[in-house]
Amino acid sequence: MVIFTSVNKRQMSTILRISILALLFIMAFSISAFAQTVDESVFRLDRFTVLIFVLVFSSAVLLYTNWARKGKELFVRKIPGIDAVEEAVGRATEMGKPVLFIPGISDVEDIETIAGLSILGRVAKITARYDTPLSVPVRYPMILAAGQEVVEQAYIEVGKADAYDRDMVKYVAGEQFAFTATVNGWMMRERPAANIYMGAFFAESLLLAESGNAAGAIQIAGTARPEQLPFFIAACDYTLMGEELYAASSYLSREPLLLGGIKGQDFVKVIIIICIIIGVLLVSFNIGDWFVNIFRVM
Amino acid sequence: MKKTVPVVVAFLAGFVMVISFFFNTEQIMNWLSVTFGMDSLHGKTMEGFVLQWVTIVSGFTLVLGVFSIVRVNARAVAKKSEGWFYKLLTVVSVFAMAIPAMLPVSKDTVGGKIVFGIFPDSWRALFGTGPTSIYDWLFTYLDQPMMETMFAMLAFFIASAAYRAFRARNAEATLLLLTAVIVMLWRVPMGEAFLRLFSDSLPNYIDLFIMNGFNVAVQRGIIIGAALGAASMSLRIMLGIERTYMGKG
Amino acid sequence: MEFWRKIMNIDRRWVYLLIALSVTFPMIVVIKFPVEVTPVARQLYDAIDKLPDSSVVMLTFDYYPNAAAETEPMSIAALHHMFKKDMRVVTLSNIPLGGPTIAERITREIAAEYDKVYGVDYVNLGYKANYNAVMHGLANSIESIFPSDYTNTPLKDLPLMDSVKNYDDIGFIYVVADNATVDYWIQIVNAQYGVPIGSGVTAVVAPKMYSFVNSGQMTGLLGGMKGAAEYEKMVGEEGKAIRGMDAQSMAHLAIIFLVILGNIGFFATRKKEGKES
Amino acid sequence: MEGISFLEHFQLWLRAYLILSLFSFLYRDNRFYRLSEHIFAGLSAGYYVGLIWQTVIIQQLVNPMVDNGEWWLVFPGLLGVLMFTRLIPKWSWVSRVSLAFVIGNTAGIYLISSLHGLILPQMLSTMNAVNTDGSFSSILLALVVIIGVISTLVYFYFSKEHKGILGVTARVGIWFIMIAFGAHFGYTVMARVSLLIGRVQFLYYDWGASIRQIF
Repeated sequence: MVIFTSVNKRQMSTILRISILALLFIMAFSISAFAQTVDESVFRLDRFTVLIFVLVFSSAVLLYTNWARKGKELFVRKIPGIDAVEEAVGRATEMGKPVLFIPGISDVEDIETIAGLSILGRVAKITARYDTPLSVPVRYPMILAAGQEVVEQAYIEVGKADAYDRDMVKYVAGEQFAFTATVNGWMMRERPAANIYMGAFFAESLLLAESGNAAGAIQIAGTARPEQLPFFIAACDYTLMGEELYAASSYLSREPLLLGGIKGQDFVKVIIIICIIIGVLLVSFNIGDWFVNIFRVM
Repeated sequence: MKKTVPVVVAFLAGFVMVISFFFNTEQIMNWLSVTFGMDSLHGKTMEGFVLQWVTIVSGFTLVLGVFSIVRVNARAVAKKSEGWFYKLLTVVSVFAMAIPAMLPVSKDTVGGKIVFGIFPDSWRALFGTGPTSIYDWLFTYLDQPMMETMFAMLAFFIASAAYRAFRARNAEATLLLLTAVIVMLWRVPMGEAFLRLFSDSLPNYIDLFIMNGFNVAVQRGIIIGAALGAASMSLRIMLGIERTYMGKG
Repeated sequence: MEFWRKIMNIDRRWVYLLIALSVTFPMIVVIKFPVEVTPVARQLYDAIDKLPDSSVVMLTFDYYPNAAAETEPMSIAALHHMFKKDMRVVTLSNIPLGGPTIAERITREIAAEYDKVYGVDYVNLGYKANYNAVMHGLANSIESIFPSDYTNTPLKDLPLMDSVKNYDDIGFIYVVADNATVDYWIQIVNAQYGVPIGSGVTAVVAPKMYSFVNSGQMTGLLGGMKGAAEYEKMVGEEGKAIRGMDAQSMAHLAIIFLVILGNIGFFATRKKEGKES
Repeated sequence: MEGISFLEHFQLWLRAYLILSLFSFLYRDNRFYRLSEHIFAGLSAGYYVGLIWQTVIIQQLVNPMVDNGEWWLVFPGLLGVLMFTRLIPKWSWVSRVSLAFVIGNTAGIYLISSLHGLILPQMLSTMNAVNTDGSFSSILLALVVIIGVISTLVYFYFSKEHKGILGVTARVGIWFIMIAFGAHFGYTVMARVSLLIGRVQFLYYDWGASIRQIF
């Protein structure tokens, strides 16, 4: 069974049993419902392409993860922005100044925030190891809870549980610009040596990054929002763009198991590029309607 | 137990959303509403049902937020550390805004009976979050101007960032600064007139090739790449491979 | 060379000062650069202008106060245009904060200039949550979604609403927005109920909207403060947008000047350093 | 601006004070900024308490349970209460269940929405970009879009070093990215400057009227 590779056996069997039960339930239900209302299909046939795509994508990721688990070497090229994270924390340690980490300003319902929290876990391990002060202001209480959990675990794993203070992660303000005003003021007063912004950012991206620059910090940003990237690129020392944000936590962890995800993504990316080229060629010869329609799912 | 339960819960919470995408879940909900007498589920989708749960769970965490902001600031106030007075103001502001908003506006509820037993009935308009409430006034005349001002400050920062970053250090930086300057010119009447000196259709070409060509293409490339990253991250979370947030680093 | 080195590492506060001056100066000394009207803005103006007098137009205030600098002048210019033509105006908002209060303030101010009466010539419906339900619901019956107006007056007490029951009675929807609601107005109301829609949006949202104009789903578009200035020019009511255009031009010029200055400095000092080494 | 009432004067001056105190941060951090900043932070936290209380706890939890008898909402309520175990260190692991529920839910949504809502439609419109009207500029535009999308995607390819053809394509990709970012930066300047103009207009016209009337 390729799935659930990193989970231990007991967990695996629990998950398996539950998902099989769920599937059985749905199948049984589908059949019974189908018997009652023949005119309406329970499975949404119009979404068949998506199902195939999800399956292809999942198998690619899981296959590479499984290879990694079996000890196959997976090559991932150097990503300069991510390497800079460790340097930045090192610099803060030398200067004896704090590291500021902002996991975006979205709530947990935004996957970018979760990517930011994963990176926070790696960064917290480094600060724990070197006893560098860490400050993580957040805008949503749910991120407060998740952030505290992440940072505490990092400190415990490095064996520095005593050094953990739960006010490292703090809820500062509810509204976007109130949050920014507070963090900007803090930056000017405390002068952090390294500012790391990882997650979903909106108009405040440049407000934060310019103030951080004025405060003299080395700055690394990462977001998947194309509309904010130009501002981070202009004002920060390193910027992780789009996909690099999601790759960062796996890359920093250096766990082969997590790198499997990146390899799987790359595999699907090649398929996407090939499909685009085929589609473009077919359409330009006016014989591509059938092919293009496969991708029409809205 | 400590590790298995969260992994299983995360998987199920995600799996429900996947299932409800591929199936017409309204029928499942209708079946539930008939079988278990859960009348108000009739006609709802499963996504909507689960998302309501998520909203409710998130709503409770607000207590943690208030607890955190009060504790961090109260600590500083108790120690009389530098700037404690400002921190006290923060705590006062939280309650000044929150308490009137939470008071009931109607006398018919249990809470209403107690509150209007103490306060005169005419104060009703000040409570809650309506147009005449304290909450609304504080928002309109204190929060609002500050939000607008922080937003407007971007004009200064966009200028200083442009000044510092837009230097022709190499090919990439040169492309960045050239397009930025051209687009900036194109967006104002004076600049547009200037561009028309070169060619009357230059402004249209900028719109067509830069905004609809380069801009659209790159946005698309980044969106596709980032979506792949997001999907792969989601899969890792659902399968418990990525568990930073629940105690596995 | 020392001069250029200083220029390159100039304190950022001088940059701020330059921007502040370039924005305030044109307010005191009015220069008035000419504002050219773009075809998409003209299209919107013509669509309203061609409507018969006294027809009913729906004007939305789908924006937060944050963006009011760009969108409020659009709403004002639109109201001038409509009241001048004796049209009747129904306003509403899909935004809980800002939109409804701004609508209330502006419509009353401008209606007073044209001696228009609330309830007869214009009505402010206010805000209702869930744009999806609102946009579909209005097709059926306005009263089902908004039983009463913004100030809680029942619709049946407002004479204007006697003749305005649903989209069939509305000649044009003029959406002013700073966010995605424009998409929904087009996808739901234009696509499914066929009401013509034109819009005024912030500069950040505008590029995306061009495709709707091109495909004919949208009748006319105003983008940012410049779009607002164009509309003010066509209506002949000079407002904050036209007055702001000078400041806009000056600020852009100031930033371009800074970029050029920085690059001259960059090359001047680089040459020097190259020779030294 | 005839006859501004006392309350209106007060509101105008309050707004003007807040605007100027925040702008003063541009010169340097100072006690006026600090005062506004701390009030702002507290108010905005309180604002969300009021908002969540009314729209979530009352409207989505209490009312449906009391009025419609939706008893099953006890379960999310319970999951919410579990979050409070964070305040007791020994039991704080229990809150992971609620966290896992919310985070797992996000993951499920994004797995589908990324693949279905983003990738497939974006692929579709890229392929359809070649549907041109045959004019030179429209063919050129189609080329720009297709080369741009593919080279940007290649730039984000992590599995091989960027050398050879891959390296060249990735380099084209970064050029495209820089042009697009420059354009976006330049485009946004207008919106941001407009906002500043809005503030200055308020100070000059509205607050100015109040000043003229008083003095």
